[in-house]
Amino acid sequence: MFEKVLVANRSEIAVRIIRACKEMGIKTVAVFSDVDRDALHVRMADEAYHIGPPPARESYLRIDKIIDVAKRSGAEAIHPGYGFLAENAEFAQACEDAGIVFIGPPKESIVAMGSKTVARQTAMKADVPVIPGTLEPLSDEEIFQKAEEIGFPIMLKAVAGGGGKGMRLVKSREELESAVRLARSEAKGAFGDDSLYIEKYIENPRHVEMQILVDRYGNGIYLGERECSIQRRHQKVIEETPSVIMDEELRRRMGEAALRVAKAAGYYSAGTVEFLVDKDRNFYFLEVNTRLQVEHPVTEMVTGIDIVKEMIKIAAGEKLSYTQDDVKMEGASMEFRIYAEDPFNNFMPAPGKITGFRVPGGPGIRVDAGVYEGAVVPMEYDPIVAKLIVWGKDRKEVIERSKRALREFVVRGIKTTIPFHLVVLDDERFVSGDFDTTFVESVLDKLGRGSQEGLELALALAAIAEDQKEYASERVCKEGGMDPWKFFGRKMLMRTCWW
Amino acid sequence: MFEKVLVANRSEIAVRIIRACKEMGIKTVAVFSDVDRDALHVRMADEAYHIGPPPARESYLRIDKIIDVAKRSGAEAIHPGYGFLAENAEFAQACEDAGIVFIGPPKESIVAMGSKTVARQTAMKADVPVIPGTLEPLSDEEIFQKAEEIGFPIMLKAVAGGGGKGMRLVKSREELESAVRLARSEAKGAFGDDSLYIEKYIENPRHVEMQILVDRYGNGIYLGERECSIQRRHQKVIEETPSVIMDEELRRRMGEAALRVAKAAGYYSAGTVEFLVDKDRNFYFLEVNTRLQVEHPVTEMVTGIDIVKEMIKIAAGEKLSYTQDDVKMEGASMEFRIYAEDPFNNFMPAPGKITGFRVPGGPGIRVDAGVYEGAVVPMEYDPIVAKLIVWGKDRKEVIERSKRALREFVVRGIKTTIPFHLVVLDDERFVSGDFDTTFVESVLDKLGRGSQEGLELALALAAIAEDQKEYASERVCKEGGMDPWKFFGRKMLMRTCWW
Amino acid sequence: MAYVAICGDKEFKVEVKKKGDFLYDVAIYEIKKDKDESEEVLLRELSLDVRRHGCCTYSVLADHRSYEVDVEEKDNHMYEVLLEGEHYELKVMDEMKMKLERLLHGADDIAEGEVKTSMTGKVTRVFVAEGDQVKKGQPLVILEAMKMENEFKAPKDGVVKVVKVKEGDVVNTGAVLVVIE
Amino acid sequence: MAYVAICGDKEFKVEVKKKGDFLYDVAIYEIKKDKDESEEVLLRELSLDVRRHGCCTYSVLADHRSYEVDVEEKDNHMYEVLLEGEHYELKVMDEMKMKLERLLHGADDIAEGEVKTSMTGKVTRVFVAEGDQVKKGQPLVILEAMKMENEFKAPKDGVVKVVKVKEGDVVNTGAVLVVIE
Repeated sequence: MFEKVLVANRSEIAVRIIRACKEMGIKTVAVFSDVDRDALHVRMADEAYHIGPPPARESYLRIDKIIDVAKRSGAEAIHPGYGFLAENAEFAQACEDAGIVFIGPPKESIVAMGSKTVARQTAMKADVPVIPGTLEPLSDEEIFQKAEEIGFPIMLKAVAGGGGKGMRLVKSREELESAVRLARSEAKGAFGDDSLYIEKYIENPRHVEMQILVDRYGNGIYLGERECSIQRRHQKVIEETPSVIMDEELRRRMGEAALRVAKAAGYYSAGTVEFLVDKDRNFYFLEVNTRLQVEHPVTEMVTGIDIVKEMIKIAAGEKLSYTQDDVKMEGASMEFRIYAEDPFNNFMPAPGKITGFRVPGGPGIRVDAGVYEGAVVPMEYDPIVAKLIVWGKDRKEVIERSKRALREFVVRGIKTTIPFHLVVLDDERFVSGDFDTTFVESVLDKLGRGSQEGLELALALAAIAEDQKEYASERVCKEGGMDPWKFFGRKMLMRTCWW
Repeated sequence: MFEKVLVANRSEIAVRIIRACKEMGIKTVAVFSDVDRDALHVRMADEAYHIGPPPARESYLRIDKIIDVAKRSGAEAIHPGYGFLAENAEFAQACEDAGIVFIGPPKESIVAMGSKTVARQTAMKADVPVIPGTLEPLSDEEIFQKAEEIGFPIMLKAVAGGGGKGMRLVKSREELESAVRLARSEAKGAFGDDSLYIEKYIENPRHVEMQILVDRYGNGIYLGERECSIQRRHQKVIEETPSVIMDEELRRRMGEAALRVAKAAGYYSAGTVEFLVDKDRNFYFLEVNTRLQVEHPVTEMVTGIDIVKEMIKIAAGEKLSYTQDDVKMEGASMEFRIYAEDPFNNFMPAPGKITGFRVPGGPGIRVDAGVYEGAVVPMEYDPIVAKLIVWGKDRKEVIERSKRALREFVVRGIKTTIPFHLVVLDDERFVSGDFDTTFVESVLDKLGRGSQEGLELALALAAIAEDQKEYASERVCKEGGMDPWKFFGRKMLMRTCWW
Repeated sequence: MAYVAICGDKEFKVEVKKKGDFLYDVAIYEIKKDKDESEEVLLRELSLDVRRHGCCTYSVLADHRSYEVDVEEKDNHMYEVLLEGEHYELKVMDEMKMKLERLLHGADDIAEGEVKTSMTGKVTRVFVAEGDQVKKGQPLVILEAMKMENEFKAPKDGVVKVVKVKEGDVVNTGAVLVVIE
Repeated sequence: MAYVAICGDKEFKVEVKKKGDFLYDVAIYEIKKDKDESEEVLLRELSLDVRRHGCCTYSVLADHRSYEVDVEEKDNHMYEVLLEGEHYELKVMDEMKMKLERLLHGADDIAEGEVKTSMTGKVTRVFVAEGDQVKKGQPLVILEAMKMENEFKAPKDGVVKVVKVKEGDVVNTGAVLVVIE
C-alpha cells in the first residue's frame, strides 16, 4: 500500500479522500491556490503545497505543478477526485512518466471513454443500446445542419464535458446560435476544449447510473444504481438509491451491461456507467464517467463498501476483496448537494463568507462538507460546499429524515440550495417517485418564501436585533464607551452617532 | 399515532428522541430547569416549559410538574429517555392516572425488574443463570457480615441503581466502611433510595447485553448484543457490537434467554438484558434495563432499525413490524461517550462553557450531541455531552475510522474524554479484542500528554497567541484605540496598559 | 420602539417593547397601501423570551412555542433570517429613520435603465461601449462565477449611457453594470 | 520576543519573530535546570505560516506540514492547546514578565498544607472546623458535580488553620478548600 498520496483537488471531495487515506494509515498531501490557503482540505491534510493563482487553469489544472509537488513531497500516488484533472488522459500519462500511480483507470480507458463518441461505439460493440444522435465533434455549420436533420429539441454537449458544463438544451432554431456560443465558451473554460456534438433530446427520461468496481485482474462488481433525475441545468442536485423504477432483474441486466462496457474498454478502478431509462424501462447507454462521482456516498450508504478506499486499493494493485454475492443493498439513501447558489434568484452563484455553519446529526445522517464556519467560498470554482447524505430503512424514512436534517442544517452568510431541497421533498410527485429529469423546472414556482408563522417570527426577530443594535449604539453615543455590537454586522463600523 | 409527545429529559437523549419524533411527524414538548433554558433540547423541540430549579429532584425528577406540563401542552405521551424518571414505576403510574401514555414498559415490569432481587428471581424462574450473591437490600451490619461470608473482593450495588452510581468495588475489609457511606450517599442523591446489596465480584468478566423489542401482543425480537466491557468506575465509556466473543450460536442462545426473561416479566417496549460472560463463555444474567440505553445507537447502526421510533410505535399500540428473520447485523459499530471529564486529572467532572465545538463528518460517522458551540454544560447533571458512533464493515475499519473521527472532533473550553478514547484505540489488547471490564484501569497510565512534535507545535502556537495579544495590547496603550483581542480570552478585560 | 420592515413587496410595522432581560412584547402590523391611503392591520402580538447565542443565533420561546432562529445583519439594516430551512430577507429600520430616508431618497429609487448584477462574479466579456445603440435583449455583459457564465441583456431599446465595468472586474450582487437611456 | 512556557514540570523558552503578515520564525529551547545551573537546549526551529480562524483556531503550515490547532487562553497567560485529539496546557509569558512575577511571588508558590479542589463542584459536606486536629487521610470535604461525589482528604497530620468553604458553596477548579498546618 502507498505511504503517501497527493490529492489533486479541493473542497468536499478532497476532504473525502483525505479521510479515506487517514483511515488507511496513508499520509496525505494537499495542493492549494492563492484563495484556498484557508480551505478545509489544507487544514486536514498532513502536508500542503501552494500551486498558483485562483483560476483553475493556473493551479488545479496545472499538470506540471502537481507532478512537481508529488515528487517534492514523495507522494507515490495521486488521487484526482472529480472534475479538474480526473478525466484527463494527459495527466494520467504525466503521472506514469514521473513514476507516480494515477488513482483511476488506465489512460487508454480515459481516452476511449472520455470521448463520448468512442464510448458510444464501445457500448454498441458490447451490445448495449445507445441514444439516437451524432457522434463526432461538429463545427458551428454542422451543428446547424444536423440540428435540422434530427429536429428540435436537441441537446448540445461538450465532447470533453461532464457535470452539465457546456451542455445546453435547445428547443428551437432561434435559440441555437446563442446557445452554441455559450456552450463552447463554457466548455473551453471548464475543459480547455470547446468541441461540441449534438443528440436527440429524449423527453421525460430518467437518469440512472450504475456504480462499478473493477480491479487490474479483470474482476468486476456492480454496486447497484443511482437515480439522478433531479437535475437543474443538467447539473444533478439530488441523487438516490435504489431507484424507484428498479427491480432485481433490471438491476442485474444494467449492472452486467455496465461491466460489459468496462470490459470492452479495458477499464479498471471505480467507475460509473450512465443510462437513460424511458417510460417503458428500456435503458440506453449514455456515457462512462471514468472517475469517482460526486454522488458515490449514496451507494456507500446502502452497500457499506467504501468506494474511495477500494479505488485506492485497486490502484495499489490489490485484488478486489468483494465478489458480486458479497454486495447487498440495505435500505435506501439520498444525497442533497448543498450549493452556494441562490434558489430565490434563479440559482445565481453565491460565493462569500460562511458566517454560520451548523450541521445536522443523529441517526442516518452523513455530512461531507468542504467548508467550516468562517470559511470563504471562492467564486473561482464549483459551487458545491457540502453534501448531506441520508440513510433510512426505506425511501419513506429517508424522505422524513432528510426533511428533519435539512431543517437542522444552518448555513449562514451565503445563500444555499437548502430551501430548494425542502420544496422538492414536499412535492407529491417526488414523494411518490413519479418524476423525471424535467421535474426541477416544474417545481421551481413552488419556491415560496416560507410560512406566515415563519415570516412573523422573522419580522419580530429582525426588529429585536435592530432594537438591540440601536440600544447599544445609543449607549455608545451617550457614554462614549465601547460598543459590543460593533463586532457583529460588518458594515456597522461605519455607523456614526448621528445615525 | 401520537400527535404530541413530551420528552422528560435533557441533553443528547432528549435531542435523540426529538429527532425521532420529528421524523414521525410528532410534535415535541421539552421541559427545562433554570440552567437549561439555553440547552439544545429546548432549541430543538416544538414547545418548551420551565419546570424548576437546577437540582434534578426539584425539576427533572418532579413527577407532578412533568404531568402538569403534559396536560397543559396537550401531549398524549411521555418519553422519559434514560436516567431521571425512566425506570420510575411511580411515574409510570402517574402517567396512567393522568391518561397519558408512558413510552416504556408496563409499570409492573418496571417494579419487578427495577428491583434487582426480583429480576434475579425472575431470571432463575426463566431458567437463566445468575451470579452468586445476596439478593435483598442490606443494613450496614448485614453488609459487613455478608461480605465476610462471601469473601473480598465484593461489589456494593444500589438496589435502585444503574449507570455505576452508588456502585463500589471493595477489595478489603478496611475500605468497606467508607465505601458503604459513599455508596449510600450517591444512591440517595441519584435515586432517592440508599438501599444497597452485595454480590461476589467476578474477576475479568465481559459485560455483554442484549437489546430486545417486544410489543404489547407478545411479539418479541432480539437485535443482537452490545459489548460494554470498557468501563470506568462501573460507568460504560465505549460500547460495541458485535462482541468479539460472540458467534451466531451464542447470540441466539443469549437472545432467546433475554426474550424468556422479558416474557416472564410481562415486559413490552425496548429493553436491555445484561449479562456477564466469563472466560469460558458462560453467561450470567445481571439485570434488565427497562429503558432506552445510552448505547442503543450501535445496535441501530448494524441493524438499521430505529429503536426510538419502534419504542414509540409499541407505546402507541402498534404491532412489531419486524420478525426475527428481518433482523440482520451488517458490519460493526462502536460508541464513544464524550464526557465533560478531565482524563488527565482522574476524570474529575469538568462542567463549563463549550467555546469551540467541531464535529467529525464523512462516511460511517454519527454524532448524537446534546450541546453546541457556546453551550454551557451545567454541573448538576450527567457529564455526557455527546456520543460519537462509528460504523465500519468490520471491527478493524471501525477502529481506524474512530481514530480519524476522534482526531477531527474538537471540543474546546471544557475537558473531555476524547484523548482517553484515543489511548484506548491505540492499545494492542483493545485492538485484538482481548479485554475485560478491568481494561480501563490497566490503560490509564498510558494517558500521556501527546507527542514531542505536538508539544513543540503547542509551544510555538501558544507563544504566537501570546505574542499577538501582546502586540495588540501594545497598540492599544500607544494609540488609546480599540483592542480587538479584548474580546478573546475572558480575563483579558482586566488587563491594564502597565502589564 | 417602532420599526418598519420590508420583505419582498410587503411592508410591516413592528413595535418592540423590552419587558425584562430577555423578554420582549412585539406587535406586528401589515401596512396595506391603497393609492394614498395606508392602513395598519394587526397581524399578531407576541410575547417573546429571547436568548442570543453568539452573534446571530436566537433561541426564542413564544408562549411555550420554541424556535431557533438565525438573524444576521448582512448590510446596514438588511437582515437575513434563517429558520428551520426557511429563509427571509428583510430591511428593518426605525420608523423615524425610514421616513427620513424616504424624504432624502424618494420612495423607491428604481432606475429603470440600470442593468444590475444579481450575482457576485467576474466580468469576462463587455459587448458594448458608451454611446452604442442597443436593442432590447441584446447581450451587454457576461459575468462568470463558479464555472457558470451569465449573460446580462438590455432591458429595453436605447443608448448606452455608462458602462461601469471592464473585463476582469469583480462585481458584487447589486452592482450596476451598464446604464441605458 | 522571547517567551517562557511551562508545560507540566518542564520549562521552555520560545523565541517568536514575526516575518510577515502570516509568517513567524520560532525557536524552541528546553530549559534544563540542574541545581543553580540552567541550560537552554535548542529543540527545534520552525518557520510557520499561521492563519487564525475565529478566536482560537489556527491553520499552520510548517515547511509544508499542515496542522490544525486550537489555542485558547483560558486564564491570563494560561493556554489550552488542542491538536488532533492531543491536549496540552501551557503557561506562557513574556520572559521579562515571568522574571518579574517570580521576583514578586517567589519561584514556586506551592503551599503544602493547602487542600485545593481539582474539580468544579458544589460543597455537600464539610467534616472539619478551624482548630480541629486531623490525621493524614481523614476526610475533610465532599464535593459533588455531575452526580459524582469526591472526598478531599487531609494530606498530612496537623491542625486545621482555615476552612474556606461551607456547605452549598460552588467552587472552581484550583480553589483552596482547607488549609492545614
